[in-house]
Amino acid sequence: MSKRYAKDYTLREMMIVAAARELKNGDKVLVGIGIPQLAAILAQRTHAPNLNIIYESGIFGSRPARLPLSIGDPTIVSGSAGVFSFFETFAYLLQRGYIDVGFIGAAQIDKYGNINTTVIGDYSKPKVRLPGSGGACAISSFAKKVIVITPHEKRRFVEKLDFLTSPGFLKGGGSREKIGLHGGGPSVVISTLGILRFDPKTGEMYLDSYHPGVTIDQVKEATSWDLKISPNAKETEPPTEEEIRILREEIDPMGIFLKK
Amino acid sequence: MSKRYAKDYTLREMMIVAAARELKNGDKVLVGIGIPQLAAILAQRTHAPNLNIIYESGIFGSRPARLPLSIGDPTIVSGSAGVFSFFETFAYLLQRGYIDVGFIGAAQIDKYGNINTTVIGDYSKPKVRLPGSGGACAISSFAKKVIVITPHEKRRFVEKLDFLTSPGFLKGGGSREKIGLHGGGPSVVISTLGILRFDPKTGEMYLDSYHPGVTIDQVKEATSWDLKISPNAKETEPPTEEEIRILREEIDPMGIFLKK
Amino acid sequence: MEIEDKIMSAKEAIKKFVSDGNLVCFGGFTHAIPFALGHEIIRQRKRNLTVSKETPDLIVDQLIAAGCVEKVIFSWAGNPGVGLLHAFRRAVEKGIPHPIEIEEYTHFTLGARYFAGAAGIPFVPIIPSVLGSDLPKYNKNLKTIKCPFTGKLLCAIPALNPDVAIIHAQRADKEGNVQMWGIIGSNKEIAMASKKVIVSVEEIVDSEVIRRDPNRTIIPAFKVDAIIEEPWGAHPSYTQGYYDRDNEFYLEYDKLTRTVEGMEKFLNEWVYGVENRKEYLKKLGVERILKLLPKTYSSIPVDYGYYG
Amino acid sequence: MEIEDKIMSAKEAIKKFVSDGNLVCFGGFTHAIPFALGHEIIRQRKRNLTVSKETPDLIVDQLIAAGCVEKVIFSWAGNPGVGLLHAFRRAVEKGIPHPIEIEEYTHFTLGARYFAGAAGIPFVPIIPSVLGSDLPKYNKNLKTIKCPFTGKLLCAIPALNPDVAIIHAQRADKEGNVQMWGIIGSNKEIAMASKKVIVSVEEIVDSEVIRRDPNRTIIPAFKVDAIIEEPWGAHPSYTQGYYDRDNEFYLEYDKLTRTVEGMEKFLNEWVYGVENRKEYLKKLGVERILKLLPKTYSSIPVDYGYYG
Repeated sequence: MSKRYAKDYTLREMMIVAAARELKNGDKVLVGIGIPQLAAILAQRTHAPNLNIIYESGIFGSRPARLPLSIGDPTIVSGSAGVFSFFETFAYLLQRGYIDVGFIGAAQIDKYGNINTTVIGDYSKPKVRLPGSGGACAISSFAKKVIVITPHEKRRFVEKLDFLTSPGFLKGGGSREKIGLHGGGPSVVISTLGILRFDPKTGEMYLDSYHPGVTIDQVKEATSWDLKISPNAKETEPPTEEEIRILREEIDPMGIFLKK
Repeated sequence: MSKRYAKDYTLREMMIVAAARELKNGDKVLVGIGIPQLAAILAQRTHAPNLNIIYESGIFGSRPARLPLSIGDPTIVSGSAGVFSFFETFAYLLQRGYIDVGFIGAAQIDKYGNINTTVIGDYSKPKVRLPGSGGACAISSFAKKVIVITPHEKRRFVEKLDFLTSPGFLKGGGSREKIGLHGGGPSVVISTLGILRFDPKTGEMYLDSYHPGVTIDQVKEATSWDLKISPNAKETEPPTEEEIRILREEIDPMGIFLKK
Repeated sequence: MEIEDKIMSAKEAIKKFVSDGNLVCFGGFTHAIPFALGHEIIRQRKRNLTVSKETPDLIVDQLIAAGCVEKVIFSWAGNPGVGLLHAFRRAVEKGIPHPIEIEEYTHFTLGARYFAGAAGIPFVPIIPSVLGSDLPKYNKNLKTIKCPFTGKLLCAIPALNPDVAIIHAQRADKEGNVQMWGIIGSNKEIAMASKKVIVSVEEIVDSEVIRRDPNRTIIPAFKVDAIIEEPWGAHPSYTQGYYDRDNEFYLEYDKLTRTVEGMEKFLNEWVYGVENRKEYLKKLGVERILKLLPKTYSSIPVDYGYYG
Repeated sequence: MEIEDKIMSAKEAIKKFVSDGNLVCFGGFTHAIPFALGHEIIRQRKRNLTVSKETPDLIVDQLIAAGCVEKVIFSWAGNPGVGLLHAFRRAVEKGIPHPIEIEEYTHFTLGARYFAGAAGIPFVPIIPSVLGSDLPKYNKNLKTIKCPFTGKLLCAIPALNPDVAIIHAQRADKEGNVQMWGIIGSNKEIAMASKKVIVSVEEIVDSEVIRRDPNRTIIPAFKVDAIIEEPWGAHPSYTQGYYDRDNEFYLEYDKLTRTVEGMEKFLNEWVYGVENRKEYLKKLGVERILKLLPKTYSSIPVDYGYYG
């Protein structure tokens, strides 16, 4: 059966589908609300039926009766397989190395995949004070693989972060390993323009694919530094009709997140 | 109402009653099986109705339906107020400093209340291999007050321990505080011959009272070092009729521990 | 000594156990945030508090707006699932109503402070997650240490031992044994770490209910100083099995409190304008309350056995 | 990938996951000691094992007598409520059946090793309780460290990460989510610390039973490699709510195993002489089994709420 690609889909749906495809069956995935959660559920309903979804609030094996509105939504608890305490979640799951994939967002990201979600401007006299790390720093440090979801804008893809909240490859070239972080670091950035990955040697980000309708030049223009482009850079594989159907009809029929 | 002392009682009962009198209402007491448990229950039923009995296995607020045979007896769980894990019991209760009184036994004890329950003879080639510390070392280190229950024999009350399992006042003169133990150390030794306490300055043990029918000389003879005697040393206050009645009729009617 | 009476009103408990200048630690993680107790702190106009909470949520935002707070210890200061905390931002960015000090952590490192506090150790080492970040530049409590076994660099996190822990849970008995289910967060650790512990519960239940299921107890009676029976004490957050999160409330709050005036209006209406939680609930109204009630989904009893 | 089938017999599980020379950690603290799994290790004549258990109890005593053990990691080696462990003593005092190495801790320090192993940190510091004792002379894993905040002396305890954890509990679903009540001991920590996890349970229950009470889960399915439905798998210790501790058995064992011959007799009768736990129970007999059954004393259901 050849794949039938969807013709009608949103950028948000493209990003969800791309994220879902990064997840492998059996993975233990720490998800947040929004795109990560939708991607994980989509993966479960397509190629990864035994994906383990774990919420930062310590819940594993959730079977939510509705689409959860926060990582602490009561619907993720009722009918779940178990609950860890806050400290256990970070120590016994993340630090111990049991999380295969973690998702994080970014207010700013640099070429080594380091991320700022703390502050725009000076830390002591901020222009915009953002929420801060929450679980992101631990996820970036300890998950075997980190997926970054972010809008692609010049003010976000910056030469220098205003504040480093969550470590990517730090200054590249093994500087991450040097401080002793056992997690694999950022594996992929799914932006509103394309999919970016990291050179395993230098730790530097490169464009792997651009979303349908986007040009390489557009991506370069939306990035503050001179972004490397893979010699094999191609168009991102679009969502299939089936993926879009599952998303719209099964996962988010009310359009709570899809229409955001 | 004047106290009516019992005429017919065993040495074991004398020791239980003496231990019970060391417990104050509201104390959180970590008990083991045997004399400590009987003493704690007796205290609850006489002068300390709100004594908190805690078992080393993590159980608090027990209301055992029968006399427990071990610190892990299922009867201490059913109907109790709560259960801590093993690590929580030692970290969140003992190390955190919430235990007011702990009980320990002794195969050997020295004049500073240091205790051996590990080995008789050389550690590497033991004559008799005993169980070891278990919870005793943590109890001795962290409980605000430690009550030692032991037979009084020359081979037990020794000049030098074969092995120091649980710290008393170490070498005396503040050497216990020096290593940073916040527990109060041994408060009293209830032996088969008398009640011994510790000089608050030197940390050395002295005889405070001798059980009815025992002489000071007997106690001195059963102690390897030159035991100090309180100038006010007197006969131990015997059990009252009521205490003996509660012990025999209410607490251990089958004589499981009383007749041992 | 009689069993001391730990059952009291929120008003009595806050009056008795929270003093100006205290380090007050709030429990709850999205679930069971102690709003009723927090509002009482605002009404009693406590001042110069240091407030600790991984996710300050709307309650700490309100405490800041009301001028109760000198310093916030936190790890994620957002409106969960909604956006930012406007009073927190105004205080940090513009010093409104007055400048506040912040002491910032990651979830893991603040959780580690609570853990070390509960365990009675002065610090706990962690794999140096946070050392790759810029946080240690601004937070001197994130130190480095060498592992005496592996020689590896670790991050050392000091214990936190608050003056008062403020917690909401499903139920307790009158002795003060507290039981909870659903997301537990750091409630056990902050209770064990703190000097005083105030707990509001949906229900005070018969001792027998607690004692038929001791493994559900998260805080032993001896660590609890005040028990407040405060149904819906966690609204607009939720109590698992009792009511749902009032998401509309969170969204309305977000809109309303973008201005100082809106924030004032909120406080006057929902905090100063009501005497206690009962009046708050009257104001909330029957319709809204009914909408938040979940259907039943109960656990199946387990047998502990009678060993007599 | 299909859901891998984790349900197997004790024989299969031990064959598949326990190898000669492994570091095997036994769960259970007086409660829920995994005797059935331990006996299977003896029957399969595993050799050169390092066995870790706070209280070795009769099961490690038997493993030693059967010649499976090279080294014991422990903190209290007695027959609980009865006396001493004779095979353990013979091995340590006289090298019978062969000399064994011992690595000795206090309860707290061994529990701390499990905790650090579960938490994924190389060590955990504790207030220097054990530094006042003679243990550090013989156990080089008890090191000292200075607190980077207070400057105070602390004791550093290294993590323990066993090859295999052997655990008994009340129930699990077929995915491997394990639930337990009563005394939990270190079961959660050793499961999270170990590379492989084998769990025997009184009952494999429907997933719905587990999921109606997620807070009772102590080990998540992803950490469990084998689930064995083994009713009475903890006899002569007990499983809360299922059967009582067989105190007579502990007393008889104490008498019988004072001699090497008695110990041989015991092993031949109760371990080698039976094929599996079912046969062991037949040998135990109906009368003894009935005597150990407790009356019912059940928890009251709690409501998690249906949030649809």
